Amino acid sequence: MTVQYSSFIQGALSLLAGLSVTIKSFFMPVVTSQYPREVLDITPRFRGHIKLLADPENPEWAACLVCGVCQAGCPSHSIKKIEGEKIEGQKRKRLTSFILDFTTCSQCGLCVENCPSKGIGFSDDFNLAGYKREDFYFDLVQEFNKRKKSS
Amino acid sequence: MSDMFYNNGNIYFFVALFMLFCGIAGLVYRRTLIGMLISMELILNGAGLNLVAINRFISPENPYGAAFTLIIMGIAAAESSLALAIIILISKRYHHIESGDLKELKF
Amino acid sequence: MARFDIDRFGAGVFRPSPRQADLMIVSGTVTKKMAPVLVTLYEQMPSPKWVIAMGNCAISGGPFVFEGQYNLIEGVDKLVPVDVYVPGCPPRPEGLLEGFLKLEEKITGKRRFPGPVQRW
Amino acid sequence: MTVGEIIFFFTVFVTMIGALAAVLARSIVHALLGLITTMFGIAGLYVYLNSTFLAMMEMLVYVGAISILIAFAIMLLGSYSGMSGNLRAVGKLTLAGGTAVVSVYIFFKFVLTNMNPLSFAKYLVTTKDIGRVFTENLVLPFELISLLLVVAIIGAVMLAIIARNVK
Amino acid sequence: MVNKTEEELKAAFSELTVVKEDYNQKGYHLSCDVAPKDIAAVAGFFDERRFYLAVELCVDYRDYLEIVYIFSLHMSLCKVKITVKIDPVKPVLPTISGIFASAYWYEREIREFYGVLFEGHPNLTYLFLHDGIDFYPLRKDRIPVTDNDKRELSSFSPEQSEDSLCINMGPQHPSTHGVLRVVLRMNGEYIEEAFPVLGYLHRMHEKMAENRTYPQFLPNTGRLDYIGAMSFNLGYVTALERLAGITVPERANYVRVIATELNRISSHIFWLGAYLADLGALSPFLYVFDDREQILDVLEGITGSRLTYCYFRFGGLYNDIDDAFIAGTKAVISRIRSRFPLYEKLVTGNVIFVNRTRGIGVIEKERARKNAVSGPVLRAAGIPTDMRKLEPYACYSEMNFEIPSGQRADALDIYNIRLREVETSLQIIEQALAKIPEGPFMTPKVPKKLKPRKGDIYHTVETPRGELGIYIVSDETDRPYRLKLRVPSFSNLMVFPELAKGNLIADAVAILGSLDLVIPEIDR
Amino acid sequence: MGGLVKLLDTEMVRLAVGLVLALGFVVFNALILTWMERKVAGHMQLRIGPKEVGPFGLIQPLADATKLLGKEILIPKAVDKTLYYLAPILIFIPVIVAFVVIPFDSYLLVKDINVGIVVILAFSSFTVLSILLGGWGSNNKYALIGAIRSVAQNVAYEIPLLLALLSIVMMSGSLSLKTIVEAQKGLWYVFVQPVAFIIYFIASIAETNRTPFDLPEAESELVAGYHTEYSGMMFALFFLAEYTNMFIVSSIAVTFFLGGYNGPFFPGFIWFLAKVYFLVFVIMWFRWTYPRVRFDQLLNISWKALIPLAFLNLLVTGGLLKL
Repeated sequence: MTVQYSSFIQGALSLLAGLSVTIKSFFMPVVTSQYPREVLDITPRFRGHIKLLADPENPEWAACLVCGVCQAGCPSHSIKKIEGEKIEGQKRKRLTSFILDFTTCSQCGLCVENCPSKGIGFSDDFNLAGYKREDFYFDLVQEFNKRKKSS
Repeated sequence: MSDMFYNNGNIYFFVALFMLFCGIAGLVYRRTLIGMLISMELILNGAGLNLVAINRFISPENPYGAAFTLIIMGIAAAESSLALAIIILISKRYHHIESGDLKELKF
Repeated sequence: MARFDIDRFGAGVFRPSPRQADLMIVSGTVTKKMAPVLVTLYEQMPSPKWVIAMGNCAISGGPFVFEGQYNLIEGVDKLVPVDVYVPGCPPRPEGLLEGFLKLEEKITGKRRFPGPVQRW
Repeated sequence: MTVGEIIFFFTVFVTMIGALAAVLARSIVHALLGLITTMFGIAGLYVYLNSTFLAMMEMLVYVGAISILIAFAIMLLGSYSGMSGNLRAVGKLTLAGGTAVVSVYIFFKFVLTNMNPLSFAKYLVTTKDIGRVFTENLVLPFELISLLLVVAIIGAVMLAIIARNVK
Repeated sequence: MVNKTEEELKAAFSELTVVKEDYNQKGYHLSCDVAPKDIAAVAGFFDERRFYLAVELCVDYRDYLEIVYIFSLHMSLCKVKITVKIDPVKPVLPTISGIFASAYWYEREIREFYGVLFEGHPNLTYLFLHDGIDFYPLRKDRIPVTDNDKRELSSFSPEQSEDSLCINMGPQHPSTHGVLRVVLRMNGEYIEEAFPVLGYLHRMHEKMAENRTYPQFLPNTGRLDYIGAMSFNLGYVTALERLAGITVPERANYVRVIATELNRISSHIFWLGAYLADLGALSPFLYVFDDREQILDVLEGITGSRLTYCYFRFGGLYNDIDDAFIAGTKAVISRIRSRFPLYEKLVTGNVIFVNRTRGIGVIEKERARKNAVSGPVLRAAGIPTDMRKLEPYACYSEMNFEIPSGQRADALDIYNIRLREVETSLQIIEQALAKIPEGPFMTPKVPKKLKPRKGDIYHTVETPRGELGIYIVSDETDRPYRLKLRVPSFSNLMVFPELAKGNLIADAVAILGSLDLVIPEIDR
Repeated sequence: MGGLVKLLDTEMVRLAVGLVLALGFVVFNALILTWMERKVAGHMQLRIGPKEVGPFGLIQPLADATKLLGKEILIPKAVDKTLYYLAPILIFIPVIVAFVVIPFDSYLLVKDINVGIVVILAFSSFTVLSILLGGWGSNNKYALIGAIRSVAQNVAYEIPLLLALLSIVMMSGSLSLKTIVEAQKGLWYVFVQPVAFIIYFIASIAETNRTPFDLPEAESELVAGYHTEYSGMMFALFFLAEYTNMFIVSSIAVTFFLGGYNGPFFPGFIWFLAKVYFLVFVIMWFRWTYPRVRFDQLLNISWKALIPLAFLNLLVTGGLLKL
């Protein structure tokens, strides 16, 4: 007989030990969160897609200086278009268009770091999904205006 | 009751005969060893059926026919397992299992 | 997954063979070497069948697209029809769940849970 | 005709079709399928011959063991067990003709001439009866069968050992 | 050891000029330029002295192609760079794949990316690329692939015989965890030969590095190895800091160590779950995910991302840690410790698991060296080599920890080593937490446009899967001239065909799982 | 009314009614078991399992079944059509036959055949046959390997299974399931024959291809094993048969070892079902705990441990009975 009975019994005991683990967990409370019913808190440092921040001195405006540093520094050229207009009597340009192609973004945060005016922040949007690729070409200026209105 | 078709022994004999001929035909017709084995099984099955039928119609109180059919089953099991072992061996040796080309008996 | 349990929606049973699958989740970059395999896989699935492109890589090639690239398919939708896009690099699990709910909405025409709030 | 008779004729029919398929099918797996059909039919006939136990043994041994063994061997052999090497058309015709002539002769000579129903008795062959026969009158064949099986097992194992060394 | 090797090398090859290099700047001790005809002899020299071929790579300098071999020792610090200059128009070089098994794939890789023909190499077909490509991608100029080369290179297909059947495991097979394809030639249930086919996730990281500035390549590091992203990030960052001479504040170094070790734990226990799922047990997978989730939470709290952290920056960190992080880390430590008995009961003691893994995929020391395996796989073979100890980076030199090593070198040993490494990592984290100093987390004066000095560097770090080597050639611009990653999974996978031979298909799955492969890292 | 009773009393009609009921129960049972399996799996893995579809996710299996019905039946080009279609149908024969002879209660029994257990065992070989034909007919290498594995496994485990049951047959002196159950009015055979019970249980897990013996469909090695090429309804039939087989082996275990429908207070069939579902739960429990054994180990367990043990047990039983 090749099967040694002491090891046989040991093996059987180890199998029973395994069973005890799973049956214990069977009666333990679940650890999952029920996503659409309850939403976990997202860490404040969460790196979602980017959003425009308001200028602290002039909340009507985005803090963006239209300098293009973020566009140049973006590894995957996600920031498609930054345009501003010169307004009389102001020292700097006012942002008119800021288009982000989120589908190529790698959420690395280099644009936020590089921004000289601290005009870009991360949004908390963590559960995006859509039917079209174009759903994720964000016009950040529009969003900024919308947020401004709602607040 | 007695005129029911399934109490007519001839039908069973006929089926057994038919299987015997199918088996013989298959033994000649098939050239791969497995095909021949299948035909062999047909013959054995036919024999078993014949035995049971005769037993049932001639001396139903002693189930010798049934007993012999069981023995045939045992033989068939032994035979087919050995045959298959040999066939697998042949296939490894010759890379085919056609009966016509097996001329050497020695391995 | 330990925390997000898609089995609650009945989407948890893992079927390894494409013949028994309903939904293909493309969760990574699709290379030119992979493309014919992916298309075969899609064709092996019995209809009705759906595709979720999960992650920016699958949607558009993501951050790996650069000038002179020689090995990427820039988006799965160039190969097979995609039903739901879940962006992110990588998306959070909630994103994928949201993708499932979106897919359900697309199939049944109505939504069981309130949609996500755009937080910005 | 009663329902029982219809089923009976169906069984006979299935048995014969299966036997034909076992011989004539081109693919060896289909031939095996024919063999299984035949065995199924024969098991049915055993039921009509009042021996359920035998029918079940037929299923257990032939379908459960032998045909699965054959199928297993076919799959192990894979490409070798193909359909090559059957007879050519002339051979087939000769064979079919010969078989038909002989079988028709025997059928008319022995089977049809004796169409009268044989005596019918309502004996049910039980497992106990068979067991008694084996232990009282057929002890020697029974033991011989056991011996045969043992020898067959040893032989098969030996062949397997040889087969392992062939390469 | 360095001096001895230098003398012996000089004695053996009198015509060579052996240069002693500054290790701190270059990452290797000796360098030597060899004529193409001598390379086999030189490789033989290193083979005799128990070196392993860490990496073989090619750099295109336009005037000439330079093949670089890095030889290294397991137990002591001695690295030698051998270079061979060859003609870029008709690049031909004798192979050394007969001497070092690890050269076998590296040479195939160079062949398809640069067009260098290795004379005597048995199988120079596409490893990464697809058949339709018509230029050598990593050459600086666009060199078309000739029709003749295309024919030679076109995809490998194993010959089929009557007795055997070929099975394609992958590229979408459940047990390869990604898009690895392994062609198995089977005889019944036994494997006669295994041929891995890579490149189904080849994302051109090395080419991309040449097109991006140094900081722009940072996010890529997290995507190379999505399970142990921190280590890759750390490796790249420290390599560049070494090249550009940037000092890092103490605090940042400690945080780097803590974060990396946390990530290492998560990677190891993730492997544990995935491996058991390969073996057919699904519940441990979920238990492990529960643990891993805790670690991910802690890391997400400081980095803002669940997997692709991209947390380290040149000269420091992306942002500072907070008290929640420290509390969370402590909680993780006690939690993981408390889970060990559960794994013991469920897995380590389980007779089925032990019988599945014991004696499977034995990697002897010699085989490990020839194939240049690293990480837990190497340590299971009984060679306790760990880059954290051998050439400490960040602040590992200040930590006190043991390197576990195994004896039987089988899959069970690899499993045990990984579990013990989790314990080691826990100890390191505890020490680092106790010692962590206050101070800045970022060096103030890092130039925005980073332009390191001219030259090259070979820098190694220990990722959860083994030795990551980063070879950077800088030409004083803001982009690397050439960046080569010696990835651990790639060299660990090289040993697989040898291990799988003659085993059952179930064993092949067990072996493949025990190597802990991450496909994006292999395919790059 | 009298006519109806008379009609029901006819053998054929009784059989037909029984078959229809059995079919209904097969489907119902599979729905219950899939739901149960997912719930058990979920809770053992510290999660909930199906929840959102219907109360406690009870509608989930129904929804899945509807989905499977609606799926396109995709026939791969290279298959052998006869075998491909035949396999999922053949796999149902033993399932139906078994329901004819299993006594759910002293009166809930389609037909008490005096060789009942032999009937079940004889027809159970159709399972492996259909797996074999399906695997061969699919013309897929994974399916073929899965099929071959399945045969070797089933042949190896049929022997200890038979031997374990044989010791019970020796004790009760009958092959009829009802007689065996009636013989356990006082003492269940599991207390007399614990070794036989363990052997039977292990072998039956192997026969139903459940973890840790699920090699024919080991997803990490063979993708989906013998049913790799089956989709939609065809796959659902395999699936149904697998779950029903689980029920059948458990019910044989209950009939032979756990006293069948015997039990106080409640009607017999409730006891019977409770015992059966408990055993099914244990099988599931195994599945979500253990890794899969390797193929040679699997055969070794049978040939080197279970079969000698079963023989020994049989010998001891015979000797003790004679004493």
